[in-house]
Amino acid sequence: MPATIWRHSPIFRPRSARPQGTTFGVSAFQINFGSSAIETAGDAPDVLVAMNPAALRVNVDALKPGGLIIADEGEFGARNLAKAGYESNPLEDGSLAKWQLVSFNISQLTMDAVKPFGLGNKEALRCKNMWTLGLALWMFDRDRGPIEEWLRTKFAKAPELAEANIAALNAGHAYGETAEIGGQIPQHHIEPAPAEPGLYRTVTGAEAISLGLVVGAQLAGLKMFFGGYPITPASAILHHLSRLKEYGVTTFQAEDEIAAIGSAIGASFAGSLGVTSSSGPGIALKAEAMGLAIMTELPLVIVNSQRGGPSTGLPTKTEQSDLYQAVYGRNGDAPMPVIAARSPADAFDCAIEACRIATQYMTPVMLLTDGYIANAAEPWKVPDMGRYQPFPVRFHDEAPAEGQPVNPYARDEKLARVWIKPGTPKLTHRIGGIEKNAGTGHIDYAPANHQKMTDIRAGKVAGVDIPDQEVTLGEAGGWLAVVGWGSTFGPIHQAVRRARGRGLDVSHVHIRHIWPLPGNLGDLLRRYKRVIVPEMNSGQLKTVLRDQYLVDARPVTKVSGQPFKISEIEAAIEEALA
Amino acid sequence: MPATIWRHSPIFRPRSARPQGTTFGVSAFQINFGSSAIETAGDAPDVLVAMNPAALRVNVDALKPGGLIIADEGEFGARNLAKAGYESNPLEDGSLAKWQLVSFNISQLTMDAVKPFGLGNKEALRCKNMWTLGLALWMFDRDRGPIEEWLRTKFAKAPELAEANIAALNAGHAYGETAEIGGQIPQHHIEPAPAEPGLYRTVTGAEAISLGLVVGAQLAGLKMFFGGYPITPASAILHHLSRLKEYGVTTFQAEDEIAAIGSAIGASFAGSLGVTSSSGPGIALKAEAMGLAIMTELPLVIVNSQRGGPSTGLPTKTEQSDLYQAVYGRNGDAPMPVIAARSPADAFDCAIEACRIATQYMTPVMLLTDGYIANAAEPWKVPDMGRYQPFPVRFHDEAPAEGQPVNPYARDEKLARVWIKPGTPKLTHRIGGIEKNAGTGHIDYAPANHQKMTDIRAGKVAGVDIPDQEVTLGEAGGWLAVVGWGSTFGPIHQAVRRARGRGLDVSHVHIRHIWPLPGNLGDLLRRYKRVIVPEMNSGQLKTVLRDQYLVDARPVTKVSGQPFKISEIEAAIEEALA
Amino acid sequence: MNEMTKLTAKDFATDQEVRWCPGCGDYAVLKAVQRTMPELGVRPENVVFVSGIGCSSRFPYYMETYGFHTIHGRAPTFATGIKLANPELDVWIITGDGDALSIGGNHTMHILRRNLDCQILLFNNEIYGLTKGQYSPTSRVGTRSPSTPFGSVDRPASPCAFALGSGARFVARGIDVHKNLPDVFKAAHAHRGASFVEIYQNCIVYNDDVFAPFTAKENAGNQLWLKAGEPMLFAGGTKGIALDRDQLAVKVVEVEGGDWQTAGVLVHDPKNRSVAHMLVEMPLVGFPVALGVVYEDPAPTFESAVVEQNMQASAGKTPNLQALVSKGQSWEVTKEPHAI
Amino acid sequence: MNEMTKLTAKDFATDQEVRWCPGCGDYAVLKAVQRTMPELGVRPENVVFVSGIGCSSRFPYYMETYGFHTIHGRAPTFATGIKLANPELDVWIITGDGDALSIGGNHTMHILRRNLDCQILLFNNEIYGLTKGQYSPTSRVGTRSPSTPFGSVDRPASPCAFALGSGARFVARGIDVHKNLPDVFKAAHAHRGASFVEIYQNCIVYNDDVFAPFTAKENAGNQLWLKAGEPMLFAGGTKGIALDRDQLAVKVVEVEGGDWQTAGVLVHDPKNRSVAHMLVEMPLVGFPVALGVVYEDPAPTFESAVVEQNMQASAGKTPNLQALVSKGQSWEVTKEPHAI
Ligand SMILES: Cc1ncc(C[n+]2csc(CCOP(=O)(O)OP(=O)(O)O)c2C)c(N)n1
Ligand SMILES: Cc1ncc(C[n+]2csc(CCOP(=O)(O)OP(=O)(O)O)c2C)c(N)n1
Ligand code: SF4
Ligand code: SF4
Ligand SMILES: [Mg+2]
Ligand SMILES: [Mg+2]
Repeated sequence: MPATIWRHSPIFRPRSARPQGTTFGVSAFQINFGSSAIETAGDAPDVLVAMNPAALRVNVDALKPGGLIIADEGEFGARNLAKAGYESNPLEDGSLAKWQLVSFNISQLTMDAVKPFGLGNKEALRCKNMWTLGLALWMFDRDRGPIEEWLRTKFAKAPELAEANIAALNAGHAYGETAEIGGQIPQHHIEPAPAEPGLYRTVTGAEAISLGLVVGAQLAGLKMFFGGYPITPASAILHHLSRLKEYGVTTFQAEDEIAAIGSAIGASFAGSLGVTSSSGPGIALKAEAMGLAIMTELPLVIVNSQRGGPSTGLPTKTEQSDLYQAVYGRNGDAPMPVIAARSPADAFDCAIEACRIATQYMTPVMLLTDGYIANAAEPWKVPDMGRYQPFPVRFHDEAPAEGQPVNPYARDEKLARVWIKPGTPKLTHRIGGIEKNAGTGHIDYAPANHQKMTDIRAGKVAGVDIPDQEVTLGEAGGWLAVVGWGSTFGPIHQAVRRARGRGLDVSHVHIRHIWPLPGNLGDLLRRYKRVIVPEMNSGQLKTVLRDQYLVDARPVTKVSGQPFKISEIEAAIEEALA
Repeated sequence: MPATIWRHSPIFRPRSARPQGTTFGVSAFQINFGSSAIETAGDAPDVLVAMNPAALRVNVDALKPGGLIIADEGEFGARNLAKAGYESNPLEDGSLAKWQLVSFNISQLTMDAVKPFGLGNKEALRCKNMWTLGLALWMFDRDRGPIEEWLRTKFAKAPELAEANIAALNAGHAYGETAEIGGQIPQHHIEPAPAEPGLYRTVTGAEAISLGLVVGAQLAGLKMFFGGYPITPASAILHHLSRLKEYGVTTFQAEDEIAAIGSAIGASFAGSLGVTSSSGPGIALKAEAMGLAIMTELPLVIVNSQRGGPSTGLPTKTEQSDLYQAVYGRNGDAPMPVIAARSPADAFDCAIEACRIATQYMTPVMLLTDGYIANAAEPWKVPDMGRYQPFPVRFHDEAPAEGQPVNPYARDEKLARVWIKPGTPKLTHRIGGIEKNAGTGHIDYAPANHQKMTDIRAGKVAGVDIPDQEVTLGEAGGWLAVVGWGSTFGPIHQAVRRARGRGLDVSHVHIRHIWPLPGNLGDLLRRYKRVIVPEMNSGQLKTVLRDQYLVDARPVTKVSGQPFKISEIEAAIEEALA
Repeated sequence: MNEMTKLTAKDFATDQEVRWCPGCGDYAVLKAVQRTMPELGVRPENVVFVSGIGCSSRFPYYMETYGFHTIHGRAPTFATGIKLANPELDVWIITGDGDALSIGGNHTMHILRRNLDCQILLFNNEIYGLTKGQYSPTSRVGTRSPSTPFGSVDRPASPCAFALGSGARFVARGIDVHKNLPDVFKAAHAHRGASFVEIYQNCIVYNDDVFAPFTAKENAGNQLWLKAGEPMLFAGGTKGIALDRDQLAVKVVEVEGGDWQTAGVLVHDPKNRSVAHMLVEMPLVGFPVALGVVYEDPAPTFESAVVEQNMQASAGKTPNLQALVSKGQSWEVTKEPHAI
Repeated sequence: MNEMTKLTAKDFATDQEVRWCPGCGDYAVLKAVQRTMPELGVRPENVVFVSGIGCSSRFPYYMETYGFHTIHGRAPTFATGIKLANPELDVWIITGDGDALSIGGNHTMHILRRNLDCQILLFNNEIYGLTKGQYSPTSRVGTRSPSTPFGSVDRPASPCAFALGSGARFVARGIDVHKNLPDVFKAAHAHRGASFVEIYQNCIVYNDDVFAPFTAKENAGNQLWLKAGEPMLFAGGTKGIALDRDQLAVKVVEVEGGDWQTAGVLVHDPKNRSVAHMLVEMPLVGFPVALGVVYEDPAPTFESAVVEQNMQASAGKTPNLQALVSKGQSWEVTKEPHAI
């Protein structure tokens, strides 16, 4: 059976600038800044630094799909392009779509950084490598100290050169931090397992979500309205969607997150599929309006690209610590379906699923993704759109019988209320955030009505039709289940696979539907002697599982802004089995 | 052993307007609108409607402390006051402090309401009773239908009189709803048990919290800064505190809830005790800023006067459905202590406790109360301030040794960081919402540091010194524990008492500290065969208990905007024991 | 209600009990809006009333149109989504001084800046009615309220000055009980873009008669009703607004025998921004209150620009989901890869 | 740093690495502030820099004073709490066009309306720098950005017009790299109340040279530096701003041989609101950009009014906790009540 490959953050050993006699750690691969060639420990590389078109041309095919290209756009002028045999600029013509591309004018940025040191042009430009190294060190959370030391030693005789190089190093690092660059590098990488034959392309999570939302709206037969406000790492969805106007997509960059969700709910009221997206701090701001969407029972998709928290936290780092917020983070009893994507490719289907639930159940739905998924790229088998079932929305447009009230809170057997589009004659009605009468939707404070509506809201969400939980790898029972969700899929899967390879009785259960949970999940989990739940948070899904099923789900937590290493999960498995 | 008295919402049978042959239910007491006299089923009454000063004078002493006076201020002119023998206006001179007072110009409001019907002045004023009844029906959630019917029958010969009376009835009802009046009436009433000898006064929850906050700040040796934005039922705290300037209290009505908490955090940064307060929707808006207070580890008290939700919900009704939001409702791993008051009097001590924890642990603290507690009044034994231990704050003011950095994140043994007041020489430093270095507080994205800080933040809150859980009534073990929190204390206590009176093995465990939970709580709960958790929500504390202790705590829920009836808890006890 | 019937005010009234205090100015505004509707030639089903929270924000419940009673301060955001999703709808925003200028100031600013085609009716009673009488951002200095028992100390915002500063292209004022109110609404409706209307509304319970200095019968002379192309006269034509062209400030002048020209009374030009600034900033004392359409200077509307761009960007492109998901460089995998 | 030492710019610089892109205008502003500080006679420990989120909002980390890097758009709220808690502190707010005018517009409005004594430095680069270049509320129509690939369609906000409409009593403008910037800061600091300073700041990465039409060396003639009591001259004194007193609009006039009086050039009176409105609303094309102190007309400050009221309300009252908790009518319970 083909395996997935997992690779943790690389350690850089820039060849031309390699501190003699220093080792920073065991390197998964190296970047040689001298020639832009890449050596790896035998596998296709993850990152290519292209200091000019020629270097790109020579090396790019060795880069694995979804890998990262860092290009110095300052060197991609007409002459250099021609010299390298490019007819059009590959940084602009889309021919690098298979990979992730970040390009800056590294030459210029370096020149600016070293200006104070009064170097000649040529000497100044030599500092480019250090600028790029600085950026890379930022991306991979490495310390600049040893490099600085080494530069000081190397240029002991020309301290201004040392300082210029250090300035460039620092500038590159600062650039990454200030411009909130990061996460674009697949910090771990999962190949599709098994890679079925077919047409493949690369996709980032943000792109996959955008595509899934467009497809979801189309399957529902609706126009889509996206209200967003930029925030790392969620902005990419706004960017992608703003280019897809021909699919009936309207994007709106609002003045803040509250306006973003408000406009999306307004659009849903008007008959479009409202969508909004943000990350932790912005999602927090949307909580009040989510309550309104729950109360007025309007469809809405809320995408949360999680990042390190609390507060501003670590904007460029990945984390899964908004699950509490997703499931519990609103005033009042305010249930809402929650789905989590496990990878860039999976995000496509999750987005469609979110659209389906939102429109079929007249409810807001939260889709959880994270910084890693949003930015990482992976090969994706292009889906056959003919195989996706449409779920067309039928707006209610029948006028009530003479003298009968309009009942916007009339429901179908799934408990979804009718959706009436403004503009429809004889169905004028008013809705709002105050408790509503179960039929007319008028304000109704009556105790029995509030109880009834509370129960309906909870019942509707609890009754969402989601597939039963399958065992992702292993048996439906036994000694140990490792339960995961979201982007920890890769390391958990690999660790379980390895443990099973060593004959251990351990299975992997990956949960996509966080709320409601799959109907059979409790029974399934009770069939294991032990259950551990690795999460990149302090144990949030664990709370939901223990509450719902009273199973002794034990947390395995990591809150460092870094994904789990396979070895960490393996250690947890060993411990749980001990 | 003296008992507490519990009384559920009364049913009105206005004597002068009593529908012949109709019964609305068993009445705990009646209000006679004809004479303003009150008959009750043998006990002191809860409500007095004083249509004029004379009626007030004659009847007020029969009203129980904390009872509600509804007065027609239009009739409290100089002449009427003199006639009744009042030297100053009792509605204004504070002499009714023992009770709750709401007064409107009922005469005027009634006249306005019936104007369209062209009645004479005298006839119009006769509709006052109906106006007041309408208000009362609003307050107690009673249906106006039967009264309307009865009025139509009674005035069959003079339909304009019927309509005028109905208009007055509706106007009074509308007034209650529009002006968000409600909850002021003790919907259930708990006498101090046993009422120790001593000096007593009446106190509402809002008042008790205000006093507790003032005392708390004084015990900490700090000035208090209160940033608030009006919202029902939280506004009363802002109102109370705005009169207490001589206690070093600055109140600030901000432009919204975010500005309210922002200003409070700013004030804490500057060395005051920052306090903010709101209800569900406003608390939701504060979530992002709470994260900042957690990250910057500044003291802050957040009072949440819960009301019916979700969304705008039922602003004037009581509910306990913001517990999830309090414990879990923020992005990132963002732990925060949570305390819940059980009654108006208890709210005083809870507020002091919140101030203590906030200042001693450098953390935001949420204090949960609810619409009932905030508005209801109860007799309160005036505390002896000499018996409250001060917990003075010591600001850090020692300059670091030459060349050493300022370490605003240096900690004491409780893990509380130092608090440095701007204005202190040689300790200038910068803090913010991005992950901080464990010592200097500088921005620090390093994985190990983030893990460390996450652990510290969690550990600090988990380590807050709170008393062990006591059994409120009954034994530390046995068949059944009824676990409650907040304002359900009364009905649960009574129900358990009654059940024990019938020989049932059931105990009452009332939890004040919701997060962290008392250290011994898990062990205690495991000593019962069964645990039920009655809550005015869909089962939120239950989630925390099951997660933390894996005990099979069963929810007993009521989400109608109404408090539990004793009989409902009794039924749940019977069921759990069956 | 078929297409042919001429609608009346009644057709725009719901059967819901109106729940304001008797004597509240909101009633008069409601009646004025209901009376105006039939004259606008709109169908109830194409009209949406969107509000925030406050006494005034209950308004949509009483209009037999589509209605959305949203959350405090955010009505403009919902309105923006509604209008962008369906630009055919006739969108009215109902808001209060607290709703629009305290918690909602930012959204008010941005809807005006973007110039979304809608009518914004701001019920200014200089108080928080619903929450029982706290002072608001428009309350005058010294206002005693439950939250300011010793009087408020912060200087009030001027709704119309704020609207102008935010880029509004239509700014008007009215009075709850004044007969001109429907005319103001008609002008607001006729204007394409965001029409900002401040309505002085009496809160009989918490701020009674705060506008009496110009709304009381005996003070009606303090109302300056502006009409495009007409002189700025008030007090029955005995006074007018002229310009001190040196100080660049407006001043009150006496008008003798109707000869306003001699008195130098300004002729109202709603397009003149400078005068608009001065008119809305006139102090309460010594000056009349400018009413009617103070400023109007149309500009392209937001939703039309969005629609236009959506169309242009879509022009010539055929939506094709299969093509969409297949976009970018792709490659074929033909056989099962080697197992690792 | 003892009380006697004369401080220098260096004393206000931290040892933190400055993390802006090389060439970013933020560096120049930082230097200007650090250079200004010693001249203000303030002690570092009495100064607090408060910021929101954005590239510019990193500013506090580089100032050796107290600093609070808060959350996006809310800096004014924290500043308000800080200043009310300790009015002795010298509070500076650092914010960006997105921070102050997009998410934070409401707080910007209210701090100006209340007139809290502080300095607000708004770094306007007409773009969201930190989040990689999306257009902002001050971006011009047609701005292509990651979120507006076909160009933005919403009309930009004018920071200074917004400030005036919000009730600001001090409005000034500066340019990141211009030598006059410290003077603008000094004027802002000298003003008691909320001083609003818009700084044109070049974002070299996402919006390079957007201000070049008046900041580039060859275009310096488009800068109109205002000085109280001096004529509004620019382009080396060859042009001036005069008033079309009929249209009530400003116009550009040629000045021959320095005779500005004849040309009718206005003398700058920072107290004239009408002119201030016109100056900040001058279109980009055909007019210079008004710089320096555009408007200044002091009014009582919020924190001083609060302090004053707190004192008055406390006057003659002795805080006594026992009395406080005993307040209101009370009664004695002397014996254990009967048991029920
Ligand atoms: C988030 C939130 N904060 C606060 C409130 C409470 N609230 C409701 S309306 C209101 C102010 C109402 O004032 P205004 O907008 O002037 O309307 P009015 O009642 O005077 O018509 C407030 C503070 C709320 N409902 N939601
Ligand atoms: C609640 C929240 N929403 C969004 C963001 C993301 N964000 C950070 S800064 C910023 C805008 C920055 O623009 P500006 O204020 O103009 O500052 P600049 O970077 O240009 O200096 C945004 C959208 C955030 N940090 N928090
Ligand atoms: S409180 Fe005031 S604004 Fe509200 S309904 Fe009553 S009178 Fe009208
Ligand atoms: S992105 Fe722009 S504003 Fe931000 S640091 Fe770089 S140049 Fe400056
Ligand atoms: Mg109001
Ligand atoms: Mg900017």
